[in-house]
Amino acid sequence: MSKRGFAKEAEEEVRAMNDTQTDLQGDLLVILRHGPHGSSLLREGLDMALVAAAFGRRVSLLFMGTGCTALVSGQGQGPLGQKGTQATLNMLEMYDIETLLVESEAMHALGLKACDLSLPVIEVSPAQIQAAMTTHRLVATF
Amino acid sequence: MSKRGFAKEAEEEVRAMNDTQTDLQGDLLVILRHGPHGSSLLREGLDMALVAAAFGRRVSLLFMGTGCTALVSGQGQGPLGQKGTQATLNMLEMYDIETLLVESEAMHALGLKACDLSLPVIEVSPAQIQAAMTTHRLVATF
Amino acid sequence: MNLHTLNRSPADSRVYQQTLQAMGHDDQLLLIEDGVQGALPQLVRYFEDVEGRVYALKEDLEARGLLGLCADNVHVVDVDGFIELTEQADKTITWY
Amino acid sequence: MNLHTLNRSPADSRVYQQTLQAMGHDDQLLLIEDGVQGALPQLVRYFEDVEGRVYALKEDLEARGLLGLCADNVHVVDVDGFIELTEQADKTITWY
Amino acid sequence: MRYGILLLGAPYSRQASHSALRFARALVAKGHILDSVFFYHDGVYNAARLAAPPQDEPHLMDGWKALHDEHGVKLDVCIAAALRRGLLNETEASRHGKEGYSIEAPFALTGLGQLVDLGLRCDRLITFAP
Amino acid sequence: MRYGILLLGAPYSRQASHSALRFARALVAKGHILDSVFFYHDGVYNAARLAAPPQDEPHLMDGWKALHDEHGVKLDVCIAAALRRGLLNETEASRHGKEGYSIEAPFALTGLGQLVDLGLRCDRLITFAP
Repeated sequence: MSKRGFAKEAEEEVRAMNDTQTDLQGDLLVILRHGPHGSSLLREGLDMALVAAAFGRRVSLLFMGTGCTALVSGQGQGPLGQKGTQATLNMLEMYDIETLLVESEAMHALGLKACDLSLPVIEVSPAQIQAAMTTHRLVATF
Repeated sequence: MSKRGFAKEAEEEVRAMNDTQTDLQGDLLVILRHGPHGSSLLREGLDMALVAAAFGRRVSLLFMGTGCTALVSGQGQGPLGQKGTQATLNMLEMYDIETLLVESEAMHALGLKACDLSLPVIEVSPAQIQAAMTTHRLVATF
Repeated sequence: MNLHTLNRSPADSRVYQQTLQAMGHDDQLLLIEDGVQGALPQLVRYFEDVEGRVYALKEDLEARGLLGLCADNVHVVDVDGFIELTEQADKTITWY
Repeated sequence: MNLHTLNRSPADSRVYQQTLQAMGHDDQLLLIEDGVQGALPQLVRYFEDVEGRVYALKEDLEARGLLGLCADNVHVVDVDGFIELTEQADKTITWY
Repeated sequence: MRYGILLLGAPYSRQASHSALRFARALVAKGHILDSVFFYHDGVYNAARLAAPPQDEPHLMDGWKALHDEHGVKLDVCIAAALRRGLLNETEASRHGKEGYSIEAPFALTGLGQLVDLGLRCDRLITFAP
Repeated sequence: MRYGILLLGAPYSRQASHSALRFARALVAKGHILDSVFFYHDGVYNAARLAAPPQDEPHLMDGWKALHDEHGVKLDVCIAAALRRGLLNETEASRHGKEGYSIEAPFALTGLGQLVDLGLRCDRLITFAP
């Protein structure tokens, strides 16, 4: 587990080093600020991202605040059989949505590490968040 | 205005001194934590209080957090003609709802003083809030 | 003795401050829905004034993948445990 | 330059922290709905990092009786001013 | 014990309805009496008779109906909150000159007096909120 | 300029709908083009055709209709968000075997592709949220 965590962290550092403003350009930035199950906003934001990607748009995701918990590994169904969003997250790669930004401050505030997450992410600073706001044509907040 | 404010404050101190657990007993405590216009929760909480009072129940109100702004003087209609809640607040006395508690910490956090409010209130400490929770048969949070 | 339920994360909302003010000396706190985030070790410190009286709903932790990340000093209960808490308490007060 | 709107009071919700992180050097902030509480002198300090670039919607202040209680360093604009801010900004980003 | 539930959250938008239904089922399974569920604020949307959720998701309205059918749980909807949100039964629809209706039995439109009554006649009133 | 509005809040429950309608009216009064209002999340509840608010309160649905009739503003409702919340037009009602319908023209059920398109074809997209 810690070995796997280390590998992921190293991989992430490499990605972060490669990260330039050019990489971040895109048509749509979807900001996700809610975790799974508590509200439908996470799912509805992801749905918009998938549809845009299906129409050939370049889409990035930015997880902020408690939205970072959307990526925590090992999520399940709700107790009444609510689907949750893990299945949707697993589809992102297939739709070429590969830029997953997470707010660094929120990760610290929640005590989460990249190795707690189910997908590879780029932790971003306020300056990088601000850059993402300007390098995408459209920004939608969920 | 400041004179009126002073009179109100004096009046309030007297009320606060008279305030005992016995005075606070009642059938229903409605906790109001939302200001006017932003959501319908303030109105819906007040409606429950008025209906209970109309059925002869002893009702107290406790304003907490940003709910304290519900009592600020000089509220108006919304820009589309939304009614707001001032008219409902003015009816409280007619329904014998006279125990209006406001969370002291919230008043400080918002920088509000009793003289900013349109109705006479009792500022309450955490200990008094806890007492109110046990001296009312029913507690409803809005 | 009253039971208080809280469905908001202290990382999101300040309503936990109201909850804490309203909790008497032997009242209990149950974290549900998004509120279970408060059971994370980094966030449970917001509830240190009521330590030992904090519960979190197992099903909501599980659905979010947070069961394994939960702090040791939080009692995990399932929905039957939730009902037992409401049986024992005089009233259940909801914070959201 | 982007415009950010915020409809939550900083006394209630921590979303203002996300807003501030996302604001570039010349971005502007418009407080609307319950967000106008942030224009109160006691709360405007949460926005000191973007001082001079904070606006509050007049109609929403008025409806809440807060127009007269507003801090001096907040620009008050009506709905036409809101539209002008959106004209000038490349994008409008909504925080809630 | 006799329980009442006050539900303030819309279905699908927030977890409140799921939490309330789960709690309700566990209550009756434990042998408690669930007197009524009172739908108020956005909770009234739970009564929308045309709800058509995807088949792989829980059908909340059917869940409430089953509680009524199997355990006699009353399903009371605040009439003032419902009308402004477009939830009318046949009686209210004709009173307001509208064709069609959006809620039906076993959901019953009623006043807030029922909520106060429920709270005072039950041993426990549990609120689930958005 | 060409504007689009994304509305995520339910009417009456939250101020978002009031804010959006006020903004929309001011936009057209200022000579801007308002292309469409897209209703998503709880915003879809704005399209409920049976809404019967008290007469001394603004009738939001009539306000949206007037924008359509007088200024050609398209009123697009996310179909996935609407169905699970019980908002069906006649076509969808018959497809799902339901009697009756809860939304009608000028509100149109459509997919999220329309929202993405709206955002990219307009000069400005403004979101009003709960």
